[in-house]
Amino acid sequence: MNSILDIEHLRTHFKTDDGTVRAVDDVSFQVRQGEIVCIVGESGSGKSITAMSVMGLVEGPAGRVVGGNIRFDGEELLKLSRNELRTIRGNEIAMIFQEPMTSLNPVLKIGEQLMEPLIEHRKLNKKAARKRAIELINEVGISRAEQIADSYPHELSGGMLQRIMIAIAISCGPKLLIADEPTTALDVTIQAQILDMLRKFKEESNMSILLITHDLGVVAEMADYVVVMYAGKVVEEGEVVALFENPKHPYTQGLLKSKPIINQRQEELYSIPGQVPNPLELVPSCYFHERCAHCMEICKTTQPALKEVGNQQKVACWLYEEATANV
Amino acid sequence: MSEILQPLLEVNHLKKYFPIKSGLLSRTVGNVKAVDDISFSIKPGETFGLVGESGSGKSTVGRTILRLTDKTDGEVKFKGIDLYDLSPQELRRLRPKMQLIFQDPYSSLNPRVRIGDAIGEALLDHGLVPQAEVRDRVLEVLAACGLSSYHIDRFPHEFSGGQRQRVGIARALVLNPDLIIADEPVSALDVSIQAQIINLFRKMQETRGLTYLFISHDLSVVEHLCSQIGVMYLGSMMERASRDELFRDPLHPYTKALLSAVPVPIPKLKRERIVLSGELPNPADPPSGCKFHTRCPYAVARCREEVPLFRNVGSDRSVACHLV
Amino acid sequence: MRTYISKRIMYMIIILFAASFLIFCLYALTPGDFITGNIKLTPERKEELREIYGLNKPVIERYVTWMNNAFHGDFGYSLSQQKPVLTLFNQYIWNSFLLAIVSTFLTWLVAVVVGVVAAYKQYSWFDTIVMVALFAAMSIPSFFIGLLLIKLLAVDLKWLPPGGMLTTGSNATGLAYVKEVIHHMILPVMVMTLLGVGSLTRYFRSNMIDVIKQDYIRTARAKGLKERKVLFTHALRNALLPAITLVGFELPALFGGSLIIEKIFNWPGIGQLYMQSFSLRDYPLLMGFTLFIAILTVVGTLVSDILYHVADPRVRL
Amino acid sequence: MSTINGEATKAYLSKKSVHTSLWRQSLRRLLKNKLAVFGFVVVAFMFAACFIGPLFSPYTDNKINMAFMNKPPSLKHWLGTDVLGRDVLTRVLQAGRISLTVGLASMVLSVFIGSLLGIIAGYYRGIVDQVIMRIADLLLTIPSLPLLFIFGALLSEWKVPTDYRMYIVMLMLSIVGWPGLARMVRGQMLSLREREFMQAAIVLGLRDRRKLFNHLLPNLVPLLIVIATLNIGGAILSESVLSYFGLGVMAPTPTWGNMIDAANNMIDFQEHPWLWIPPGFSIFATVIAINIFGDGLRDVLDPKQKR
Repeated sequence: MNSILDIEHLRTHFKTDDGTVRAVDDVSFQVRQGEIVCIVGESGSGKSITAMSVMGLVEGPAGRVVGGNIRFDGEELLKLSRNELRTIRGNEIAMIFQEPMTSLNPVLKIGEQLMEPLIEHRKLNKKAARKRAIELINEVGISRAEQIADSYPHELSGGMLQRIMIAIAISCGPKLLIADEPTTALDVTIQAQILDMLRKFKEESNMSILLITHDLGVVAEMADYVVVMYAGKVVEEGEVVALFENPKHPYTQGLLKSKPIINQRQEELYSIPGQVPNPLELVPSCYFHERCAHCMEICKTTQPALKEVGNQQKVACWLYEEATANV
Repeated sequence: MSEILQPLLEVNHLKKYFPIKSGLLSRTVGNVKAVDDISFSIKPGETFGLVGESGSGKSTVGRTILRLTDKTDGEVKFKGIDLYDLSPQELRRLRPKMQLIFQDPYSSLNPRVRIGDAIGEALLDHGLVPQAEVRDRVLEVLAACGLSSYHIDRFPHEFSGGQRQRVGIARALVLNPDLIIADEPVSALDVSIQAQIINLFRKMQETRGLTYLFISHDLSVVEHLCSQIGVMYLGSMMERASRDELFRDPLHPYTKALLSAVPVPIPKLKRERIVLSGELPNPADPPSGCKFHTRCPYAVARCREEVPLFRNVGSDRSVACHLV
Repeated sequence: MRTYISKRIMYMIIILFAASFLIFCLYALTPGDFITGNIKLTPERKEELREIYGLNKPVIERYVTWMNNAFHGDFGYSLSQQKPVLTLFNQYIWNSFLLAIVSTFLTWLVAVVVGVVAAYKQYSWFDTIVMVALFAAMSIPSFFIGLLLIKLLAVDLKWLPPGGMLTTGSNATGLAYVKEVIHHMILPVMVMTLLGVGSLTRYFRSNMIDVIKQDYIRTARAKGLKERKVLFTHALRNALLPAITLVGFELPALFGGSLIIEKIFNWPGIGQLYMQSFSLRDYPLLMGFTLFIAILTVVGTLVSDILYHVADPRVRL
Repeated sequence: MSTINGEATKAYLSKKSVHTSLWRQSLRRLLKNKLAVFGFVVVAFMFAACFIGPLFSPYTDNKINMAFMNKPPSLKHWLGTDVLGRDVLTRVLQAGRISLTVGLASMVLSVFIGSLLGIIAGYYRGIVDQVIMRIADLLLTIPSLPLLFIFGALLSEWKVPTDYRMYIVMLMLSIVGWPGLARMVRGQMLSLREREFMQAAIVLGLRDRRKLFNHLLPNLVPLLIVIATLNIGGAILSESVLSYFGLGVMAPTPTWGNMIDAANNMIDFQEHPWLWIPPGFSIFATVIAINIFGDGLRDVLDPKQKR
């Protein structure tokens, strides 16, 4: 499988009144064709900013991609002009967001919003675009498509709106779909529907999905490959089964252990102590060291690099550096 | 012994309708039945979990119990006292015994009040401890909730989400309540922080013998904490059972679907999944008969016409389904 | 929706009744009347005239009479001009209306364009300069800027006429007439626009800034739409929505402000008429004008509410 | 478990700067806004100049000096002299005292009435609320200029001594100003009541007095500060209009507004612009500075409120 998205040493910074936040700090990973890659992380881990950097939608002037490469289908996105990037956005790379309720324009009809990318990228005329829009509404499993096309977003439920968002996203047949917490705002029963649908579209069109989530359950259900982020850095990545069965990084281990699982009750949950470090006060170190049970002296002073530890699994942790050095 | 069996909280046929008003004289033309005839009781030391999706009315149940909104009908008994019979003054005096923990740790703390004052002010207002001792009591409860003594003079915006939730818990605990209603207390928190707070809830129950009404949409959290569980859908209770029974053998189709829809962090685990079709019906215009019939994979004609009774099945479990 | 409107209209009528009574009483309180000021009359003749015009009756009785007549479409008779109030209104109001409409149009045009661009370029030099200019426009006393412009542009530079609607003694007709009026209009319209543009532009700018941050703008960009389309189809529509409510407040404010502007520029409008009548204590006219603005205010509020509901698909009644 | 937690937390927080209240935070952010600071400096300068400046002027006695009538600005008289030979600069500063005092005092009064009634309406709701808000609606319906004209005419009729007129003008302006304020404060009170921390206060069983004074009012104060600041500018403008039309404070008490009255005289208007332009610019400079400062205040204290 060839890679469709190749991110190398991506760095995205935000300037605030109190200093610069390195929201995405030297992040590299790949998304291969037809694959679902999940980025997992807590709030502030930089997972959404990574996605926005790919889309070229980092909010300036405070935020800016300051370095690295983003290659999409062989093309370097960071070198494209704004207009060239725009023709890729919504066309070859599409995106859906966390809050379906606020992600659609409240004063435009559903149909109009669905037609826009078709007119913009597929150069359809209004009539053809509307016809296609109605087909798309049907494809995402909503009946009464004609009627829905003429309604406004507030008249639909969150689950329906997320389906519409998916319809907009797949309308131009993208090679890559970025889904940023697409089910976080939805109920579990609706979440199951949406995840099923994403999987279905992926199978049908062989597109790749970059799924961003904090929910390990969703990761286990969807992902082929997992990237774990913490404080702007990738701390671990690997094939989903390997990573869940044999997590290497203490953070990944803690995350997996601290999640209560249905029908697997424990007396006390494992919990990672402390909290995410203040992004303005990061010094060269493993950013997890304050919360880590295996913290060593080197962790407090030097940043570990992401290294392969076999079976396509990579981890950024001094524990394994030493292990490999000793072998 | 008989005292132990006496429930701490009894909710009988509780109803809360939000009127839909219209017309020149604001006549009520319909109702959103947010809570529609709910009954359950909680024994001292027990944790009762109320589960449901958005719009199920679970939060309204909590608020109606605490008289944060008025009930439409039914009764709420706390230690045998009907809360709706109390005068505002009597209710105020009883309040320290029933506390609420909010979902959003950001908006439930006044941004202009120091943490120490936020925790201690109710002690003062109820005259629970002499003024001189308030600070000591606050320090004590801060320590118990995993916060430090120097936090006492800080303002809420100086804390992270998890810490604020600890403050919210400390604010409730300092009053030595008997009952704590926790309304989605961990859903706004990150996974690694969630576990910390869940453990704190557990620890507090063990050391202080608290009784919880734990409202949540997250079945895995509820399973972890609660001994009794009620499942709500569109304002009605669909099933109530002990934790072990409910998770081992869910009876109501909705409970089954809910359980099977929760993603489990074990990749390639093949489970039998019931994916519900359709959306939540409009609560202002709920389906006839069984409210769940529009999405139920097993629905029969009878479900459309007849409202199923919430009836006992087995020793201590009830379910509202014609097919059980 | 219909019941909502009828409810609002009922409340509106009650408020108007109360307002008209209050205004009537206030004018009744105002010292002197039209007859007092006329030194040519003997005291006996004054009493006689008061008797004729009913000025010596108790306030309540006079109010009831006035209201009764008003219901029949008779808003009284101007004592100084010896014409019915409505006739006078009809004669003067269109001149005021002309100023109001033109300056409203200009205000909105400038506000939308400048507001959108400033919001899009938030924190840029352009934005900062615009902001300071807007503050300046909001901080000038209307009569002072009027006087200053007359002094500069009319008296010193002689580019524009200092006041009036037509050159004294002019009997231009047709296109020449129109040209002359436009020439005279420039200064008052300039001042009225300047006065209104500050707050409206700031309002647009902050609306736009809010809207640009919304999720659906991000969606529109993620769809790969052209920036112009994102701004004008997606953002501007949402930013205009809350501003629609302002339309209703604009007219009463402009007519209220016409008192000052028309006086300074000697514009033969209804505000000027009011100012003359005030010194003459011509109560029927004063009452008529004040009530006119009160009605405009109340109706304006209602209209803006309705407009808001019509324009925003989210708000339903 | 909790000890590890506590330690980690401590390590995290001890690095942060000393805890600050929202007030101090706001002040810090305000000081970063250069435009707002500039506005404040100008306002402070205007106040200082008007209240202290005349003490350094050799012409404070307002002696009529026929030898120096209507002289244009010169080194001796920076802004020239008026028809009675009085120094215009000194007059402008003395007028500023009155205008600023009227602006400040009528702001205090209308903010006091408006916020008191708004708080009462928003806190007690029900009948009290209905009555107050209906009165406010009524007053908002009546256009303010005619109302002020009537009051002005009454003042002249009752032969109010000029010294006292100033106080009555303040009162008039606050009568016209309070309904809008009351409405805004009430709205804010109602939305504060719905905030979750107020629900928490109910559950905790706090006393009404504590809810009002410790929870609601501290959150209302930022809005009041912003309103009050911006209101001074509005009041100065209103006073100037009234005085210009001879219905506010009248000569011989000078205010910026009635000094511009000189422009009503065709000769002064055309030939002696130094008589009426300086007071006009004083109003402009003061009001714009207040507006800029007030806007900066709003940015830091009440970011959600706009317009």
